[in-house]
Amino acid sequence: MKYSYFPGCTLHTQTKNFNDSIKITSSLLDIELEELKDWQCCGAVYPLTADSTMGLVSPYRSLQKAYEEGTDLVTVCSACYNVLKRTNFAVSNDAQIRKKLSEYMDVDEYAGESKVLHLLEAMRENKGFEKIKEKTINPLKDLRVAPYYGCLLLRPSEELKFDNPENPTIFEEFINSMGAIAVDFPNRIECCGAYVSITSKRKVKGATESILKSAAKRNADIIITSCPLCYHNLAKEQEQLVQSDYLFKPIPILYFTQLLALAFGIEVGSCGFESNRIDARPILKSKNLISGGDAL
Amino acid sequence: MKKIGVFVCWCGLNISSTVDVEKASEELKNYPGVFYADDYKYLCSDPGQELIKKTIVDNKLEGIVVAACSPNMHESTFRAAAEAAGLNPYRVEITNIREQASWVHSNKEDATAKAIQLIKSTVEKVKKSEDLFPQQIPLTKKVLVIGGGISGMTVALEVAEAGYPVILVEKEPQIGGNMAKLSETFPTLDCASCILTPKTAEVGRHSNITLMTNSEVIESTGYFGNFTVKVKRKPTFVDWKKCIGCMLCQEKCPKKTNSDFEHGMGKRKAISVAFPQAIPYRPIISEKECIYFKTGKCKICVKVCPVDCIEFEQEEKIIEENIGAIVVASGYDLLPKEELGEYGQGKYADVIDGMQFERIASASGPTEGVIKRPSDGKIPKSIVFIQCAGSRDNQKGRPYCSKICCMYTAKHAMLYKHQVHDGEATIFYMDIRAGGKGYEEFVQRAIEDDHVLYLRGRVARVYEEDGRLVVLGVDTLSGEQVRIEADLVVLATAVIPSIGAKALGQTLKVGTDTYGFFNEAHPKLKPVESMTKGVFLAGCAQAPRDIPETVSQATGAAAKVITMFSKNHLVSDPQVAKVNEKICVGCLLCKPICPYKAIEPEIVEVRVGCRAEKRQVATINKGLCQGCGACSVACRSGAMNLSGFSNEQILEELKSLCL
Amino acid sequence: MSVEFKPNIICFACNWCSYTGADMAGTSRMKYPATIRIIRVPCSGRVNPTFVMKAYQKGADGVLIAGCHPGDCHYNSGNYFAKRRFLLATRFMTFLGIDEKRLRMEWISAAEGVKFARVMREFSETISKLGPNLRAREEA
Amino acid sequence: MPTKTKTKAEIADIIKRIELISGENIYKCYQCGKCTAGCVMAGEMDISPYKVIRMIQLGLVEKALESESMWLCAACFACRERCPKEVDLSKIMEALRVIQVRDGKPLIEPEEVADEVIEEMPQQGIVSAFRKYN
Repeated sequence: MKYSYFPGCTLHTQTKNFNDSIKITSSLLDIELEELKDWQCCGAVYPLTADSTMGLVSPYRSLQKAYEEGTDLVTVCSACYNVLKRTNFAVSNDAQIRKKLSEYMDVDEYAGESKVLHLLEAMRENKGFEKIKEKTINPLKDLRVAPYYGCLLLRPSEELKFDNPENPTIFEEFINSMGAIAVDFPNRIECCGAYVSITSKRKVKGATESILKSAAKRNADIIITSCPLCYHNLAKEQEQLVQSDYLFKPIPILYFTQLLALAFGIEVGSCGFESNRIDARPILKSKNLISGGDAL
Repeated sequence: MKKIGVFVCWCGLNISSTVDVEKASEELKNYPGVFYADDYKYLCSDPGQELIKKTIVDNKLEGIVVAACSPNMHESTFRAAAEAAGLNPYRVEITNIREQASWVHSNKEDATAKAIQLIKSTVEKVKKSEDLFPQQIPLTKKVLVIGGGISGMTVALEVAEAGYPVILVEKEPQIGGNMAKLSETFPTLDCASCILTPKTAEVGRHSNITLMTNSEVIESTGYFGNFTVKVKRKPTFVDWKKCIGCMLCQEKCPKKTNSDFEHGMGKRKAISVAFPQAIPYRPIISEKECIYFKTGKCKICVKVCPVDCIEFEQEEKIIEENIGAIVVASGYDLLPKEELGEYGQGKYADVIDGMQFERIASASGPTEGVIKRPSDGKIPKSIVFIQCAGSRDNQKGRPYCSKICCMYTAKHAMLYKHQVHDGEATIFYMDIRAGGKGYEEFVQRAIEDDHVLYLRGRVARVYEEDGRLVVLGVDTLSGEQVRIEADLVVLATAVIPSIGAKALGQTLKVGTDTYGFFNEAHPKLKPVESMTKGVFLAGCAQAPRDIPETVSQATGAAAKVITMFSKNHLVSDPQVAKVNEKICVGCLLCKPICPYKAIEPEIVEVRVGCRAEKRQVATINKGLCQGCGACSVACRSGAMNLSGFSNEQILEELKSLCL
Repeated sequence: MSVEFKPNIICFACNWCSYTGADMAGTSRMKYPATIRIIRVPCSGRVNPTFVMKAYQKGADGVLIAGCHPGDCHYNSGNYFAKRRFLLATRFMTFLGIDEKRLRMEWISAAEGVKFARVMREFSETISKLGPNLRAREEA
Repeated sequence: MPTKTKTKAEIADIIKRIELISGENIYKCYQCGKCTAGCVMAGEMDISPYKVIRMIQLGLVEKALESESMWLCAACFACRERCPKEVDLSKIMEALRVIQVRDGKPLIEPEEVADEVIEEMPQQGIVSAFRKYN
């Protein structure tokens, strides 16, 4: 299945390892991602103002392009997903906004005909989890993986329809299909504090800490996410946490496709582990999922 | 032209001070069709009425107009007087020259002119009037009560005591409904079965009550006073007539399964009776669980039965009954926990609903009244009660208040505290709605004497951590976020109409609201009648309510039935719709418009030229029609009309007023 | 100089709410112009748009349809039918060239005597301003 | 400059502005507190989320605007997801931020953010923050 692919700003810069692992793994699942030409930043947050539609111009442009390409649009970053899907919802349900945007941009009216999919949704649509099971040559046996959904994938559920907002399962399905153990921890759907950390690191401490501790309590080896900002907040917080709480053992945060690459038996050097904030390789090695000689 | 008499009333000075009544009667004397006209001081007085009667008889009048006060005041008075004088009462029309002329206008000239014009137009209306006769409708004096809970039983007992036969249909194998599952009742804390059991027993033995449990109403035809219903009697696989209720079968049955009656809190056998005081005290085999039905082997019940009453080959039966009135008392269910994602969506064993708590608090329940939590049977040290779980919640599609939860939650907390003195009972509430005799005092007792902690606010999430439930809530009075670790969480889930209520409504042709509660005919004045004549409502089928209110309403519904049955036949108002079959084209556009479902198609034979032809036309059920006239407007061919307010009458009135 | 224009207004009032509301205006001795004549109907749903057109044809200058408030209809749904038919009649009037202000619909409950009188005054004023209706009238 | 207490008309005007920008009817809120119960940032806020709405309902808009609650809202939509009255509090918080920003009172200026933060933060985070705060 062919899709247009919207990487978003971060995957093209800071988190190239995420982007690379997506590219390697998706092709193995018959998900052909072709990067949208001339895509531009989605704006990172969905504009919540009813009196201004300026913030929708950029995501509308990308959606419109994907439609011109005749494909659905796949994205991975939770923020991009939230913005693009909500914009798509708005333009398919609100003729006025649609008209305003297309007139302003002088393009054909686009009414949400293309679908916006998260990579996980694209997998689900293409029997991806069964395929993962088939193609896993390095099952992640005994690896306890805590899926961190965060907020932007799940809410508002009425518009995103990604999964059950209180009791989601898609990440668990993904984890189980690689042979790993999905760790059910209650804080997987809570917010990490997001952009608030730019001004007051101290104030998001409570939010991030409770997520980490909740995962630690359930003996998670690894936390996976699809959001670079969650990744950042969760990783950064641990630097403090190990100092204040000597019992706390750091939990590596990985992008979910990195683990998939590992399960697919892709050379460890190409999984991008070296650029993770907290090195996952020791724990992976302890579970015999990577060999000692590799890159360590 | 008809001989019409016109009577103009002075109403003392009320009319005469602003309307020149003498001028009016004088002018009407010369109006075409008017044979007699006069004015009188007080027409509604006895001499006034005598004058009218005498004038009708003396002058052989064929219609009269009384120009006086509002027809809402004395229309029936004057119509009765006319009837006494041998004139059909529907030949009498009132002109309202008091409320619509003398009292609202101050210029005598204008008021008089208007009054005269109004009287003239009424004369025109009377010219087009017809003799109308109330119709007698036969009546079957037998009532069908649907639902064997406290409301259905109350209706059944009241009507049966009045001497009329009752058929009580209940879908469960036993009567008692939800009340039979309750532990104790607020605000008195008397045990529910103690007050219910005498009632169920009485229903069981009353000679005027035919009990049909394990049965459902599947069809209803006919109308007001003359319904025919079909009742499906599901198989019990036990011959209840032969059975002596020794329950050896239940004792020996090897198959255990979850009990619906216990709401998952307890077990039952594949052949069982729901609870020890059940009426009828007869077992039923659950086809789904019975080993014999699954494998063809076992039959232990057959072996132990001393009277040989097990019948595996029993089949469902359809019974047809003629009845005169129906009372819907189909009760309620609770919103499934599975619809509450934030409270665990049903995946935590120790997050239970109010009814489940009733079972574990009930002395006859699975724990014999010892409050133990379902997951491990431990006595909870901390219980959190969450009110408005799904109620008052637009997002969950239930914006209404479930009404009973405030009180039963206070009761739950109290029962718990009486058992576990050092236990913590916390209630999250939004408002405490304790309007009822002794209710507020009851809640205060829970707070003051039993130290139940009331937190004002909702709960955002419930999840499990280290074998305990974590409740994330807020106390808006202090403004604090609250995190409580609890051993048991009790959700006061929304009261919803019993499953199948909507379908029952369709079967009975009775409307339900958005949520599936039955619609009453009028929110204030007809709270126990449905929009379908002859069908009455009682209890939670109509809206959430507690036991005392249910009993009151059920008694009211019973009174309605008894009033209806106190006559030998029913009389219908003749001012109803009528069809001119000659011009009706049978399109039935009128049918969906009728709020009373009084219009049905009928095949009639009509003469077209010299031959007879069969044709579909609309026909009015005069027992159901209430005379609103909406159909007459929808009719394209003008075949539909309304007696008493016919097209011709209104048009004549109109023409006369437009001059 | 022509004589002062006295409009001729027909009001269809439902028996259960608006007619009783008119009674209420009466018992409270509220004043309104004598230009209004009420026709009692069981329900506003009984009012056939033909009646309305007939009124203009026969010389009425304005027509008012008064019924129970939404949700209060004695017959449950009659006032909703009335509302739809009213909208239809309005469109038809535009087609005929009759000013649509000559037809008005109001929800007046049995308790709203004050409202009844006010509506009568307002409507009478509206029609007085509009002058006599000459469109669709049968005879000049 | 000393702040003057606002007149009734000015307050009504701000409420109208909040409703216009957010597109939400603030009077729908019946103060159940479910938003706050599940808010991960509420503990840090000087005025709890449900109280922010209450302040607006009561016309204490100045207090609501002075509070730092809106700047701490991370727009995670948990409140909106669970609100029984379907009030989107995230939009009301946004309206308060937008009013401040449009009135020339942004929370941060680009030059105020430490280089180290800019270095570490993913681009997405920086863009988000500036969309919300400036």
